[in-house]
Amino acid sequence: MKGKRVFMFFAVSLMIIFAAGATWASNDVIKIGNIACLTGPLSTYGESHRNGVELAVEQANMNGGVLGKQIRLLNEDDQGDPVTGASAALKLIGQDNVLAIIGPIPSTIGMAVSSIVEDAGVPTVVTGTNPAITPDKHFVSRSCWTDDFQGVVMGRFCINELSAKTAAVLYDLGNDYAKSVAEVFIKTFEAEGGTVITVQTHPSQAVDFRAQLSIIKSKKPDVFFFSDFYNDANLIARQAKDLGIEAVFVGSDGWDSPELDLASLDGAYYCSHFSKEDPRTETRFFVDEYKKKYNAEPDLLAIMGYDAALMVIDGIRSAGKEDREAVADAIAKTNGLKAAQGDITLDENGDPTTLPAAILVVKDGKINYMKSYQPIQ
Amino acid sequence: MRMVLCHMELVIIQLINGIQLGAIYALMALGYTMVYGILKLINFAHGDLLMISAYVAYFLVNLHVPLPLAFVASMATGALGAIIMDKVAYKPLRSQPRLKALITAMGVSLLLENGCRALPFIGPSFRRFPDVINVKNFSLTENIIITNIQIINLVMAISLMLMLWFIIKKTKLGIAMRAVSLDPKGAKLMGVNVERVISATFALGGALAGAAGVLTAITYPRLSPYMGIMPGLKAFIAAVFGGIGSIPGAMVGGMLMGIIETAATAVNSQMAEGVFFLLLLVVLLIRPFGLFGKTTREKV
Amino acid sequence: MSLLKISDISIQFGGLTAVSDFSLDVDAGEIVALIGPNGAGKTTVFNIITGIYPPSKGRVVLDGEDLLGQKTSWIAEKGIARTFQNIRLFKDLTVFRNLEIAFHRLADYSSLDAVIRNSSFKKGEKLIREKVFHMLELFGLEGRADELAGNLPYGQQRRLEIARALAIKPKILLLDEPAAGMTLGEIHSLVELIRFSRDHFSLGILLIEHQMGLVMNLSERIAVMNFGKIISRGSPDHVQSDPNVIEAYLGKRRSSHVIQS
Amino acid sequence: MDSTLNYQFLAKYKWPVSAFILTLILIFLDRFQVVSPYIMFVLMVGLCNVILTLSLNLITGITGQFSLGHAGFMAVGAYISAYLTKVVFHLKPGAGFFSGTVLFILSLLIGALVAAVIAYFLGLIILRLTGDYLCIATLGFNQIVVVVLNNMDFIGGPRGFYGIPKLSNLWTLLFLAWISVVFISRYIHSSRGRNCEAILGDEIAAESLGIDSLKVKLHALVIGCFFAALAGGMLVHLIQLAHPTQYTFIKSIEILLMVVVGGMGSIVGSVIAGIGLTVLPEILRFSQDLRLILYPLLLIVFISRDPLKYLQRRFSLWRTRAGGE
Repeated sequence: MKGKRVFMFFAVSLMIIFAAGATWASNDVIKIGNIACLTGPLSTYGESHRNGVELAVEQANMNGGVLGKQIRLLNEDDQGDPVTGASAALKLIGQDNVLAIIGPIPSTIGMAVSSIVEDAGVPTVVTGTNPAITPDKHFVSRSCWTDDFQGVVMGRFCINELSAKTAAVLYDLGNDYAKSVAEVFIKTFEAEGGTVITVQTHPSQAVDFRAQLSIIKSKKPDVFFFSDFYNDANLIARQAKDLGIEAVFVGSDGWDSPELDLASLDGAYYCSHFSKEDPRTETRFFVDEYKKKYNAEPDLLAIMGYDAALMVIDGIRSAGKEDREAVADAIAKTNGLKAAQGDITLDENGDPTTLPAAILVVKDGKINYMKSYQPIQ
Repeated sequence: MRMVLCHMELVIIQLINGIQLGAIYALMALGYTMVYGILKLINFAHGDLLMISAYVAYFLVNLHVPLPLAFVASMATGALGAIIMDKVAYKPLRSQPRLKALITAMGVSLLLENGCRALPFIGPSFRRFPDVINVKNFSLTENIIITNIQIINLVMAISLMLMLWFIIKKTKLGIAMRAVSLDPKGAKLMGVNVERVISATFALGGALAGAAGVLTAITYPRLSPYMGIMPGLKAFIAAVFGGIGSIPGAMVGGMLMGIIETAATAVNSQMAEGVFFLLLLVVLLIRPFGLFGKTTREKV
Repeated sequence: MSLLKISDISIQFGGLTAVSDFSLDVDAGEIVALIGPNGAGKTTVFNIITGIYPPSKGRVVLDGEDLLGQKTSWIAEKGIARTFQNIRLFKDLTVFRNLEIAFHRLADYSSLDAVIRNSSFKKGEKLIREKVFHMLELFGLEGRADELAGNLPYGQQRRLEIARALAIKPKILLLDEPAAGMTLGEIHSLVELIRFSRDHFSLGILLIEHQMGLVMNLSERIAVMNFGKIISRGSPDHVQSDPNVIEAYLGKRRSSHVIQS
Repeated sequence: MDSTLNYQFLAKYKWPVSAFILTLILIFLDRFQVVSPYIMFVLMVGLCNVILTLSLNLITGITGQFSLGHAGFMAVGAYISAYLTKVVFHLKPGAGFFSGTVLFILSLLIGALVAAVIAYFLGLIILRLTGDYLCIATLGFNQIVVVVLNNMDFIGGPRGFYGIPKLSNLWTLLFLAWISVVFISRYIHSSRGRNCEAILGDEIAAESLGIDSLKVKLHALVIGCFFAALAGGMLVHLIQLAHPTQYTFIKSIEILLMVVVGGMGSIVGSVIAGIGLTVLPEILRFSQDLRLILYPLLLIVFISRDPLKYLQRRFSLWRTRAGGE
């Protein structure tokens, strides 16, 4: 009978699915999951993030691990897609039975994953800067400051340090990060007495910004703020320069990358989570070790991933047992943790409120540290 | 003292921006339109030829090959890539329903993008195309500035289009191409080697895509495996706009698309993309066969 | 007043006049043939009647109802069925399914009925099935029900196409070269079939055909077209001896009684 | 004699019976946590994909109208139902039958209805186009939806719409998936479905038989989009967020891939491909690059070589178009 065959087909395929998903337990290691966009358009971020996390785990393991056990890191790819990210989180929790999770990076995936881990009760440290991820979530914290903070910092910086009166803003319409930073910047800039004369947007993956830039040029602003990721920022800066825009270029932490086009961005300011010239011992140690291991300059995702791993390891250590609840409590109580970006103390949302923002300036083909902004209380 | 730009100047600036953008769209649109004219196939993977050629130029320039040579090599790569694409993916489907070929084209497109992504020497990261041309600005008035790159773009695009025009109008190959696009069976009966003409068409379209790839890389020096998608999609729309299958249509359509996109962005950058696609719908409904396309009736 | 009344229709394709001032009447129970050299505009007339091309002027009236400017499907529903020069069966579907589709109007149930499978759905489907079987029997296709239409031999494909057209219960049937490519034996049974259809369904039939034997044998009236115009009309005998017709077929110089079969 | 009766009973009700057994197995697995929540999650996404595949199959596989805008309709259903459950009804998971499930399904239906209305008016305009032109027009529609979503700040804009209650559970998903399968397959196996086949086969011939092709295409589009929106709504209440980037034409191509692999016009194929192509990437998690290449390769191979032809011929039910109830 044909129906029977089809039914058998179903039954067999279901069995295969379950067999593929069989779980096995192993008790001699502590498993930590790491979700990052290892493929897809943001994969460079994902790779830096993974490198940072792996560095921290490796260091911890060399020093004897935690609770007498070695840490095993399980990397999962979210492809920059929230659904894939969600299923990655569920796999790590349900299948691999991890003790804690690090990542993901983009806030869209952060939002998807954070509600899953909150339901499942798995401590998670994200490395996304969207403010909306952590509130009301006991198990979710983060290892970096938020977009709200850097928007305020850059807004004030333009008014106070650059004595700007007028600003033009350009951001990626399809990029929530760029949009939320730009909005906070606009709000701060106007609150501090400046005028934003024009706000332009561009679609994701655009390469030609001349139409928007020509308008901005015609308005002659003092500063030109564009909160795009470095790859867009490179193109924007280049075209803005070609068009002869005279304003000072200002940007956000999305610029922070070894790939930044320093020639086009000469004289531009942006903020980041750390400076490679920072004299703090922890920062120096991280930068040196990273260079040694990967033979590359660390970027902000590397340091955020590194610090997230430090937070998790520290949490497990102070919890003293392999219990998700206890680890989450311990991470939430993180206070004065000596991390690479600075001393991390978490607030009631699970956001580090003690990390400073470093303002960097591009000058003569080099990125120079200018000053740090301490958190505004 | 700060000079405020007058409106006229802004319009001229935006027009220049639009034409520059349109030149690349036009080069790409020609490839779509030529293949469509002959095979009635929308080659979705055409945009990825741009990407591959741009990478070829990138590697050659990094090996200190002079740019003109790299340009030619990229065009050759585009042509070769197009021929291989046709032979491997589309040829087995010639006698099958067109829908199948269209879906295959989408598959080829994804395969090329993801394949390049997976190749260790290309990889997922963005690459910066080296500055091989020193940017020079020419001021027409105080505010209207044209760069030498814009001029190169326009000159290259127009001369390539003229060359194509010559090939199609004056050479034997061109006559054969027009014959096949009018009536493939008839052309075959008249002794035209249809498969060769198809290959030549793919090659010509691919070469133009290769040229567009290098021009894109020079103008927007950012390479990624996915860089072909958006220009591909927009050029494709430009081809439809001009009347898919019509060569002058593709040229005019490409230019118009560039200008329209720039204008829409200048008026309201938030909704520009929506306007762009809305316009596409409107054009399709008012003139389903585009500006220069011929209405064809199905023989009943 | 005749059943189908075509008066003064004209159509141009890009400046070329394909049909001009064409008029023809077809009555119930009558077989009218439309003949003429290739490219005379015969099929175009069919396409105008069935609403595929809009004529630039003229009127087409069926049973007092104006057909002009209406959709093909509406015209078909009003009672004009047709076959096509290059057979247009649903080739990838079975013979049975081809006819089932043609009887779609008997399915007077709603989509919701179809989904909940209520009695009105079952009744409709049963009726259709019965009608299809009946039709298959009438046309001698009952053994072929489950075969794909595209796999049938040529003659049977023509047969099926006529059966399919008749399934919509037309008042007028337009046959476009039904005998093309048929063997003599097949043509013979086709003639039977067309007569039978006319009598059984009391149809008016308008027929385009090049097979003069068939045309002379079947039709009561003949209209001859050349260059989009009717050049002669009347009984088979009249048309056969009309010098205009001979000229149209053979050119000016030669003339002899060639139009015989 | 008794055994013959049983056999006949089984033969007649093989689909309801096998579905019932399958449902029981799934619910048993879920209830007693035999498999991890991860596998359950993947299966539930698979169920949504089954509906998406089926609904596109009605439009593309059965009626032959090539749509690249399916993800756009999915987005309409997703955003509207999510807005209703989150902002209007303030639903919380586990809030009881009426305040939970009924209102949830109501929200889904409203979203789907809006999508159907949009499909109706869009179809009125664009279904006059054929083939490639229709494909472009639907693609354009899809991108317009994405642009509009990006510009609507009250539903998150480019940030995405967060905090959607997790209301999709195995029960509701199975229930709705089952209804969709029954609805679409029964629709196909009626005169309506045959009319669709006629349009696919030869539009002019169909018209000449009195089938109003625009109406038939419109019906197929409206029903297909209704279910696409339903699936979008269910998916969004499973992953708890909606984001414009999830609904670009790339997603439409993904659904099309499932239709092609399952077999154009095949219901059983849609079910198998919908679940299979959701599970496959999860199995291939260990190799990310391989998966990205494998997917388009599958598409190309399936479209040109049709490797499942053998299977489809053996399991005559697979190619339901020619099959029958």
